[in-house]
Amino acid sequence: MSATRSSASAKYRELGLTDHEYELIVDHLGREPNDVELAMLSLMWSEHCAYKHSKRLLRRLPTEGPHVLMGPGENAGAVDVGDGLAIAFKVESHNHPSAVEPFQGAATGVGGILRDVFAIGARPIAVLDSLRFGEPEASERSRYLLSQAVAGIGHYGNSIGVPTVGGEIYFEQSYEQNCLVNAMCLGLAPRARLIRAAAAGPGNVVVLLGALTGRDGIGGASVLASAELGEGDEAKRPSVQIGDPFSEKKLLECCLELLDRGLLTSLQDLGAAGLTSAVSEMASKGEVGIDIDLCRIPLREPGMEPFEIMVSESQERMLCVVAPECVGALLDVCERWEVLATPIGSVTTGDRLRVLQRGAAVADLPVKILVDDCPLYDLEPEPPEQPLYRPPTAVLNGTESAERVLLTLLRSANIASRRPVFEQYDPVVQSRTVRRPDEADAAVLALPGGAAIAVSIDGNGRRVACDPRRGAAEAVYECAANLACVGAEPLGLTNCLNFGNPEKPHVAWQLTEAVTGLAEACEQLGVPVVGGNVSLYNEAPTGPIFPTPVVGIVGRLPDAARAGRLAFGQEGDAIALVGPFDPSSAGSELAKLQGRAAAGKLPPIDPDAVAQAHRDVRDGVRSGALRSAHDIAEGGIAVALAECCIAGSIGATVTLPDGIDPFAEALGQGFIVSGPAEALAEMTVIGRVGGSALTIEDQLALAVSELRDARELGLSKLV
Amino acid sequence: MKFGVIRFPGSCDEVDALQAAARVGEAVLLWHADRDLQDVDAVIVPGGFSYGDYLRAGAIARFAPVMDEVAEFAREGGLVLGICNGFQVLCEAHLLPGALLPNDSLKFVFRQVVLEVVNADTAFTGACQEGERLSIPVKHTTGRFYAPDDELDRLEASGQVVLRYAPGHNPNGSRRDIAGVRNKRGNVFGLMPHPEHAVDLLTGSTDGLKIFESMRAYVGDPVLG
Amino acid sequence: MRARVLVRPKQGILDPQGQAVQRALPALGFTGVDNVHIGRMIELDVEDPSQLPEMCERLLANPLIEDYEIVESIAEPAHS
Amino acid sequence: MRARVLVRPKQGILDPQGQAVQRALPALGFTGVDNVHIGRMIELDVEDPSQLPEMCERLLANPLIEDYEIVESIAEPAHS
Ligand SMILES: Nc1ncnc2c1ncn2[C@@H]1O[C@H](COP(=O)(O)OP(=O)(O)O)[C@@H](O)[C@H]1O
Ligand SMILES: [Mg+2]
Repeated sequence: MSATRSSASAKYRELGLTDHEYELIVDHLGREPNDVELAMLSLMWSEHCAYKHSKRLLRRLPTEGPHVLMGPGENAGAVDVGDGLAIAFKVESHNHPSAVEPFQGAATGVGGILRDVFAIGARPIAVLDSLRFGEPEASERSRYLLSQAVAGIGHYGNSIGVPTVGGEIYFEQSYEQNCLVNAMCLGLAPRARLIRAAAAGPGNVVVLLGALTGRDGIGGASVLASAELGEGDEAKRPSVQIGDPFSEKKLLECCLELLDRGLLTSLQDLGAAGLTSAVSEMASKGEVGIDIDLCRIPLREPGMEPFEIMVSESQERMLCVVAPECVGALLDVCERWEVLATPIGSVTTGDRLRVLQRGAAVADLPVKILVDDCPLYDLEPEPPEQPLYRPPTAVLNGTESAERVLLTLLRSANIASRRPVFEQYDPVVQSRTVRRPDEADAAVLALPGGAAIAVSIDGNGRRVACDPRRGAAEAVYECAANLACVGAEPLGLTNCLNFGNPEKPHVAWQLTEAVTGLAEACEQLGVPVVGGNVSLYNEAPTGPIFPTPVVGIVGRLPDAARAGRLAFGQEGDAIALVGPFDPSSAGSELAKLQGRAAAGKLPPIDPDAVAQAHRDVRDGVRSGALRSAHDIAEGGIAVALAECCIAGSIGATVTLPDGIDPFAEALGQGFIVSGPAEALAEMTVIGRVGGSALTIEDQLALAVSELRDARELGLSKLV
Repeated sequence: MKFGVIRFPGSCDEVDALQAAARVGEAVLLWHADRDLQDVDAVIVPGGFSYGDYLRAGAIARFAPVMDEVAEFAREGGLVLGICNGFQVLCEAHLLPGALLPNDSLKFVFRQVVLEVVNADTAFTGACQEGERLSIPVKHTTGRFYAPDDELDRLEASGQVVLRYAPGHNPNGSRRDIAGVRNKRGNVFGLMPHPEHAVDLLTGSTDGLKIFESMRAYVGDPVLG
Repeated sequence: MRARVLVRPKQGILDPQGQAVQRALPALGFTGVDNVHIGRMIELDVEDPSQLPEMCERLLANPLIEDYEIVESIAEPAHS
Repeated sequence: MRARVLVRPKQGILDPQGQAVQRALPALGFTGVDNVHIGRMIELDVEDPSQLPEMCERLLANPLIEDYEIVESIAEPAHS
């Protein structure tokens, strides 16, 4: 390495670039990058933006489908839901910011995913959240993270008028040091309003919309600050991003009006890597160049350096491309919505991203080097010899009665009622919500014209830790099963891959196996992947998090009025068990409560039989033959039955088929349904609805009120 | 019957209110910066987080230009309904008595609550029976109704307490379980629960529709109430 | 001139925020704390301080539920 | 002793509340107001004031995003 290069080495290494990557940059550029360029490149070549360790793997996921309008590569995916309407959706992680400042981290996570959705022209109509924390009883920190993250999600979603309609929470030791905060958003748009991020038309104007640019989330790049930060330089330190849902609400309404008036050529949110990422993505997709004039960018703080402006992650900002003749009309709309709009540059012929300051270029890079040239790495997977995760503390010793076990399961943090959480979210704003949390396995949102969409988000890390391939597949099947329970057919899937350090062979193995499992399950159910997100390096000195692929599926049902419920509804109804349900204790909640480590193969899955069961339940709900449908998940058949009883405030008496352990698990493969006896004639009837107690013959009998008390108690003290 | 629903920056439930009102009459949106009430027969100040609820819920919105017209409209006896954030705005504007404080739980709460109609002889509850129970959702962080005791006595004595949370349903620590109050004259009414979110069985209950029907009946026949 | 306005809940009005803090302190090992109340602080540069009382009455505080206190000419703007 | 803690958003950290109030004021006829920031005020009786700094760090303020200022021995409890 040349002398100059080694002098630069300190910097680029601190910025996370390897020597090899820096060599590549210098070779492509034919010179050393200056500091502004280095800041931009280091972020664009980060795992977060470049998917260095996951991109190749992601190619295994099926992305084609009859309903797909937009697939991976856009800010959000989109599927056709008929009547000229599209549903856009995506899930994204905000794990690290939430670990630093849970309230603001979770809030800005919601703000970010909302922007991804309205960036393609869809009005956000629903949010779901997927959360992971350490054991809440054991850890005060976990309780703090939980209550703050939940408050932050509610704060942003409630304030901006988008209902939070669902989600999931698990507590496991492995998340103690690395909590997960994933947020999913759905948007509704007339197909004609969908817009892509590709910039076009040399001479067109690039306009920055929304908040002032401050030193928010500058993170690692701050090592480039020209002056050493000393006392009193507080302001120069990278700062925590604060969510401002009020500003985003105005920005959202403004952008949708701009699109309705046909004023925009393209639109892009500002997320990770701020302007740098937004501008280079737009230029790259449109195969054009862009000039940015730094001096025009409205700043929140004095004395910001060029690199700070280019990588600032200040929230509530969007970037759009507008034809010159439309700029006047655009500024009028923005003024009406009190949204700051500033022309900051223009689309150019050629292929360069140039950042100008008083005429001089402070950065001048080929767009390609920012977006395409980052090297992709192959993983070196190796299954671990010995278990990666230490066993949890036992709270049951295996000698307890089935009654005691069921009550303990219902009270346990992973199974107890989520009411203390979802009561902090507004699930009804926008007047579309047909099924709220706890009413059904999936949220149901009415579409104009009588049909509806359903959505669920799922992913059980402990089961993936046991068996990454089947565990990931189970996440897809469970999510689809939740849709079947309301009568919905899956249209498209999004996912967020939360894993440890992919450079470690056993994490690489978890990741590879899990993506393979996801791909297989998607193929088998015929559900295309339309988007997602990857969050790696969720790892502490004590080890990686449970491998946690989180899956969100959007489906459609023809008649909103027939959306399914999980509650037993009618004295005397028959109860049937549907599906190839062959559970085992591996990775089950009971195994956890008994102190058993996350290990052991999960039961094999019979794809055709499972798909058939999903169809049967879906059809039964759609036809109205079934009065209730609920998939069997954590806690096995006993917990599923208890949940149906509690929701309906009515008892049931059942006899389990031979050999089925009431607490054994297999996710997404079995259902508890109820309805008039004649409607269930073809099914495996296992009992009847009625009375005020749940009785499982030869196992247990408990009053529904006692079951409810246990389930309600669980989280109430912890949130 | 023509309803006007105000849209402030940060309003969230204005379209819901518009659609609910449209079930019983004509309904239009009124822009916060306009001074034109478009000859509506009733004004709805909707729910949401006007101006982000920054400083104090409703404190900034009350100064929007349109609110001068609403105050004038109210002085002339026009019907004004404030829902949730709208209730907060009307209190801040002194068009309604009392104030709304942070929930005693200090948390946002969404809940389908049961309300009791305390006074069915009003422009807003004429379609209900006294003592009737309504199932309507609440969703707010700042819904604890407060007024000094002597004021509360006066409000109760003069029939200005229109709705109460049924026993065990008070979600926010409101004094004397008060969920909705009207002004002395009876033409301005505010409540924390969201009647516009209880107008269709598909998405919940239809009990909230009675509020809008009452208003239409009243405007159709002002002798009532 | 930089001024500061302090707004606190009126005496006798339940202050759950103050109570929550008071309840939390012992758990953290802080004893001998009592009578905790939480209010709002507004700091601003104002050309004509004589406007402050009216600003408080009309916007910054709600006199029905809050008392306010105006502290004129405090040090340096905390923010540039 | 009655003490007061003033908590304000750290310099450089976005203060949406302050922004919103500042934008609202001119409309109300209050001009010449600038640089508005909104924070919290905590008032409390404390036996051992030397505990205050740690109290602020751990509970009363969020040091990541807020600065605090301790004003010891203020007048009379504002509340009985
Ligand atoms: N696990 C995944 N499965 C499918 N697509 C993915 C996945 N992770 C990321 N993608 C796609 O890669 C693109 C870049 O992701 P991301 O950087 O999160 O987008 P943005 O910057 O708009 O948030 C997006 O189109 C996203 O949908
Ligand atoms: Mg994006």
